[in-house]
Amino acid sequence: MMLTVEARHRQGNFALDASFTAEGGVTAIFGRSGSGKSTLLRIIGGLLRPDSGRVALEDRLLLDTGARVSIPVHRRRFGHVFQEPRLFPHLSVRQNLNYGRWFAGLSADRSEFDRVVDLLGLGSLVDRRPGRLSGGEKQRVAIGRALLSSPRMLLMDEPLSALDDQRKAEILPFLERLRDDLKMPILYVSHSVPEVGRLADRVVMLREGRVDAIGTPSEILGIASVETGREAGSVISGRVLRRDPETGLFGIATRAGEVLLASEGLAIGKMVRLRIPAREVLLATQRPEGISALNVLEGHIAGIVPIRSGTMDIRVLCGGDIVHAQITEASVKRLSLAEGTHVFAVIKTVALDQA
Amino acid sequence: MMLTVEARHRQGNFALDASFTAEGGVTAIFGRSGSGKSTLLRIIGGLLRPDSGRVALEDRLLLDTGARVSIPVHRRRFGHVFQEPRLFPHLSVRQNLNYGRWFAGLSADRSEFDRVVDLLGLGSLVDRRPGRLSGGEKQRVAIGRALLSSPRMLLMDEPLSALDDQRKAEILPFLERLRDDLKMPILYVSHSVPEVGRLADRVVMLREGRVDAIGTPSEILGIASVETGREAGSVISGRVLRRDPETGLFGIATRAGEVLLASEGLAIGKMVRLRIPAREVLLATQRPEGISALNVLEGHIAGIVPIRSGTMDIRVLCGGDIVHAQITEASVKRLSLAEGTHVFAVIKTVALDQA
Amino acid sequence: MDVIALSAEEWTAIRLSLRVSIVATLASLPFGIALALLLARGRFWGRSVLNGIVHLPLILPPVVTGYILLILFGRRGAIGSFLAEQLGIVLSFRWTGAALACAVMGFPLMVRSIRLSIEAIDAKLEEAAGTLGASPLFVFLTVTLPLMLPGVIAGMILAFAKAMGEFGATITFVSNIPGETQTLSAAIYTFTQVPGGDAGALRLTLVAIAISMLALLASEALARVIGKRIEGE
Amino acid sequence: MDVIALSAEEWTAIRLSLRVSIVATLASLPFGIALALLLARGRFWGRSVLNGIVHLPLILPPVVTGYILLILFGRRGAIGSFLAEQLGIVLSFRWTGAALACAVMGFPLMVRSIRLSIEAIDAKLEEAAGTLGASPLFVFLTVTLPLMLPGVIAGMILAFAKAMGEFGATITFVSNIPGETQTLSAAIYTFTQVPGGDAGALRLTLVAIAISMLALLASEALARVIGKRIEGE
Amino acid sequence: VLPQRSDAADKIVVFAAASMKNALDAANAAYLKETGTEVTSSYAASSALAKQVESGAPADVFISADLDWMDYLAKKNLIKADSRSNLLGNRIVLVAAKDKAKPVEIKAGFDLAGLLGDGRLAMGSVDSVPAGKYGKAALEKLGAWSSVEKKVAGAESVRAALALVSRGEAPYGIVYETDAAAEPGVSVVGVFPADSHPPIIYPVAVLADSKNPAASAYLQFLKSEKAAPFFTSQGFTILK
Ligand SMILES: Nc1ncnc2c1ncn2[C@@H]1O[C@H](COP(=O)(O)OP(=O)(O)OP(=O)(O)O)[C@@H](O)[C@H]1O
Ligand SMILES: Nc1ncnc2c1ncn2[C@@H]1O[C@H](COP(=O)(O)OP(=O)(O)OP(=O)(O)O)[C@@H](O)[C@H]1O
Ligand code: MOO
Ligand SMILES: [Mg+2]
Ligand SMILES: [Mg+2]
Repeated sequence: MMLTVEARHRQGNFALDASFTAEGGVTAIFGRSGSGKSTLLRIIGGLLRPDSGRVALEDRLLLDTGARVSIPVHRRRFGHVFQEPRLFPHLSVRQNLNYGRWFAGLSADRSEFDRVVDLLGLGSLVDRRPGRLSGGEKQRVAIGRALLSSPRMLLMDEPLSALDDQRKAEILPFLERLRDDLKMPILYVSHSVPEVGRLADRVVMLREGRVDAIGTPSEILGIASVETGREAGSVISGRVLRRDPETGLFGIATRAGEVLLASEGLAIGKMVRLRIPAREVLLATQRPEGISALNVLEGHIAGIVPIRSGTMDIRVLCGGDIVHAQITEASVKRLSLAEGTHVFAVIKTVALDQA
Repeated sequence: MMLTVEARHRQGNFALDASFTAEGGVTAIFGRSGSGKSTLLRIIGGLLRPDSGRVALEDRLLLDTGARVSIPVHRRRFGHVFQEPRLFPHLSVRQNLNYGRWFAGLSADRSEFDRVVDLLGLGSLVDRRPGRLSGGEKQRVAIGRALLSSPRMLLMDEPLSALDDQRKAEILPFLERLRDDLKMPILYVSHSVPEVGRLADRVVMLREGRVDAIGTPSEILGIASVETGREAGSVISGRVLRRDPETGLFGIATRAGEVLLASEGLAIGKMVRLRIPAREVLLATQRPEGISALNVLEGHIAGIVPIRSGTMDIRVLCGGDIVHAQITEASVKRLSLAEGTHVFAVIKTVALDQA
Repeated sequence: MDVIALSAEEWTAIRLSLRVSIVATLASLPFGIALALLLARGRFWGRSVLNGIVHLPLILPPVVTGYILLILFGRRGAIGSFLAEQLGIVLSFRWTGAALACAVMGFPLMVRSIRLSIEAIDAKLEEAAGTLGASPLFVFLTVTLPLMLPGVIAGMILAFAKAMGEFGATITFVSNIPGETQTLSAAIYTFTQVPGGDAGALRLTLVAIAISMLALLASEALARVIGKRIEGE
Repeated sequence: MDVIALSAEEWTAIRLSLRVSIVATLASLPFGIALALLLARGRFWGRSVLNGIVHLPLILPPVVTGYILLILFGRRGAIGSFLAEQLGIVLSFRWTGAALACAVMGFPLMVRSIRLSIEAIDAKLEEAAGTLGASPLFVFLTVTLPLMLPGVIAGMILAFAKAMGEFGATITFVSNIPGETQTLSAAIYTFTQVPGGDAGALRLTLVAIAISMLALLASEALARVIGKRIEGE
Repeated sequence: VLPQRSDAADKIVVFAAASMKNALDAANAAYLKETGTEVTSSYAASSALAKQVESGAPADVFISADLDWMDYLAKKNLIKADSRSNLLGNRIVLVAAKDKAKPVEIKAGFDLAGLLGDGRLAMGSVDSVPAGKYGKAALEKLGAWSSVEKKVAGAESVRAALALVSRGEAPYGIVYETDAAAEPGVSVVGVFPADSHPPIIYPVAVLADSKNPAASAYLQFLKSEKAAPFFTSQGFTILK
């Protein structure tokens, strides 16, 4: 499902002028506070009519200010998780969760409800009013409410920012399943590089209302830019090859060679994406021995870029994938690293995230 | 300044029963969504009168339900940053920021205002109303408002969760300065292990309304518990020894040996704390050569604990400090690691955070 | 307690007043909500004029309002004759006319209260409902309406109380016919106009107070229940 | 435009009405706010009774309210004699008495509006103000009061409009003395009581409408300005 | 029970000035007993009643508190001219609060202003209330008006004026004798000479639109000896 967005809008001193297309999967919207992320989501969701613009999902035109087309919000059926919970204060948690299901027609499938309640840990809260929930609990209800409205697409504005890591770790696989199984397009605003690296097929980087960069997570997040800060990294993909019966680790065949990954329930033959944080990659000029890191990828240095004083971003071309490594300038000098140097990228297995 | 807290309170099905003492500096309150963090802060701040309890700051009794003492909120003068911004909608950003200054007496120091506005990037927003701000902008105004009220203590409920990494990186040093220079006690609720590791002198872990654990960040966050997830790590402290004129790196003398750190503006002789994420520590049975990592600490394994299937937490006693490393079970076997094994902990310089 | 022994005629007036007040309140409610919405949310030319017209019954002496009603809705009035001929609805000198007069007199109070509540609603919640698939009508019924309930209740109680106390417009429009248009207030007024009527006036006044207090208490209880449900945020 | 040529007496009535209505509205405002706060936030025994008493002028026929005022605030009344002797404030047959009557009649409308606005305020904002060091009084002045402004304005406009239209209680309490207590409404009423007075009544009615419309427009504009300032959230 | 346009016969609808309630209620009760015909009375201000008749009120008989409003209807041919008659008369009197009552001789040039001092003279509103109009006429005739004009407190009704006197708000008041008689808080201190003001008359007539054959019989009853006591006991005078 192809989403096409073009929007120009002025509010106060702020001018939004953004256009991008996104094909299925998760598109992360990344950018500093005030860069226009929420505004863009509001336009796509039909809550804000831009001064001029065009929004289309697949062959369905949702907005065209030129042609005076504008499908109203409720007919777009985009599940919108707002930056603040926006729960209905007069309805119980259960009624809040069920609100969108009224309009979703036959999806009145109780098991779906139970599954979402379970996923979000809302079991003991369903009979409460929103006024009596904690901040994170509210946010979870808001996520559940959007998920249960059988949306055609999800617009999520920093949905997980108020949640603890464990809860995030439970919700993310669910979003991945939506992305993969239901092929539901998701626009995902986040400040968290690990989240984005894990979920996103594509990153749209906004800066002061304009699209600054657009590309795959590894392209965008690999650039150790001001925006991504220290969480820069690479994303490479590969196919699950085997599972070592003894260690339980999965071997993933990537273009850079085989990589071992600790994970649960990966199906042999499935495609997976791995996020490698650049700061966690060591470079060695000879194959290291007697070391705990299980993954050692061989390659050549394709580029060296200084990021901030004393720190360099090294692009290592391994097979056909680029692996970014952040190392100190001191190390670059000491090891005499230069473009073309033959190196080993050392990556701890535990450092690898399934993205 | 010693804060003593004892509180028992019941709201709905939830029962809080927490007590702890905290001496100066930053006390992080850590715990899953719904564990009672905000409730605890409300009690300390004087917004909620617990069923029974006692709160004292230094020798000043703020609340004692037994003795029927309860200093009202506005006389406690605890800057409270709430989980949601709670800005005054009828006042401009400037008026919101200045609100607390009215009561702070002579602190009507303009430079202070300018400094906070600058720090939080609010310069272009001061004449706007809160209704026209983005989510992150609101949160920043709320932080500024609390900072400018000349508080005796700060109670911060997930203050940075809506902010991008760069902004966080700008605000954190400011909070550190408050902690160090003004010796202002700060209670800091957060789900972010790096934030807590960096700021906190002490972590109070809440679980279902009870204090589950309390201790230094390295004690609490080193335990790779369910709550901290993958962000577990160690915190070690040392004194700034020297600055390498060539590489610009600082040498920090720790009990585990000298450690190199890339940082800016560290004063020689100053004490600093370093956070070492456990997942970023490699272990080697022989001193690695030709490798980019500049920090290699020698020690003995003091303990091995499985964390989750296939992953182990290894405690390495280096000098007198404990460094945690998370490695795969496979590596443990392959390198025949056991208690007492002589190992090298390999830590990339860029992986080190000043905490 | 002779004072409280009520004559059959007085009972009739009480029943009539209740009927008139309740009908006036309920019948004007949909219009009150519609107008409050229009005034709170509408952006159209003539909004101020409409607002002014709604307030007229408050501004004018009740007698004048009564005369205007008589001229418009009387048997020979422009609207009255149309209603009578086309719809068979006769208002003049009927209790229905009394209800109309009370409704008109209470209307500005009702509209203002409801409007105030609408203006206090956070439009973000309505947006959220829209994103969940609710059409504007549904959003109104499931979000706006429940959230404006405090104002609706306040408006209804004001209108009801006003209807119980109103007699100037009523007596001018539909006269003071026992059993048909003589409401409690009109009966009280009549008592005040004759020598020795004070005791009668006092007795009926106490009855009027008792009824309205009950209505007030009921409305407060209702508002509390709703408030408790919403509470917090 | 002969109809609109007003006599000197009529001008006097207009000026008086304005004075009475404005004074009634402003003088009752602090009490209205205090009572609205008490009713909205207070949890005390007798709250319902107090609420009932505030609503009484709405429930009772204005003539009855006028009599009650006469009994309480008249020269020999319990409160009236105290005011006259201790404070030198004489209300009977004075425009101040008319203002009192108008204030009393408009009071339930004012209190309800303000109360509704108070109940719509998010208490979390008041909490936040407290944490910044503001004492309860300061919180009230800087947060609560500004946020309840829409209700205060609505309440004032209702009270003002009511004061412009009120005459039953006024004439009963302070009579109909040209230049002292004969308000516009009373003058209109007088016209309606004489055969052929219709033209005069119409003329003054138009004046009353014009004044109130101006007040309404001003209040709407004010409310818009405030609304724009708050807007969003 | 709905009062149909009174061609539905047996029930008679009377529109009467509010001040007649006591007397008329008693008379109507007697009429019901005697004839079995029920009479429903609607009491309001004569002005309102007249306007209602004008707009088609379902009334059979109108009793006005003054001639003006009856004339108003007569001019518009809304009453049966031949049925019109003057039913009752009344007198206006000067009253004072009971404890302060001293007889006053009411004659040309009497010093009412002096009696009032800085007090007010309570009376029906001189423009709108009939008793007020009569009182003003009398004072003019007696030469007292110009000196008391500024002291007049015009009440909304005679009853309200009485209340002002009995409550001590005003030292003196001008009211109907009928009302003064029934108010224990006041004493009559003087009676205005009948020739000092236009005759106080309560005219009665059958309305032009009335199709109720019983209406004229009812009028006859009101004028009969049988009804007279109900009126005289309230202080009205019977006009022949
Ligand atoms: N007004 C209330 N009435 C009843 N229960 C409440 C109320 N407010 C909060 N709770 C419950 O109390 C518990 C603690 O809430 P609290 O807000 O302190 O959690 P928290 O640790 O701050 O969570 P979060 O990280 O989600 O903000 C939660 O289980 C919550 O559901
Ligand atoms: N109603 C408004 N009127 C004027 N300007 C506004 C309004 N709402 C937002 N803005 C401005 O528009 C810009 C974009 O806002 P937006 O909410 O889209 O930012 P954002 O990227 O979502 O930021 P955050 O991460 O802080 O939520 C900001 O500079 C903000 O100040
Ligand atoms: O691998 Mo490093 O960051 O140069 O020590
Ligand atoms: Mg946003
Ligand atoms: Mg919380």
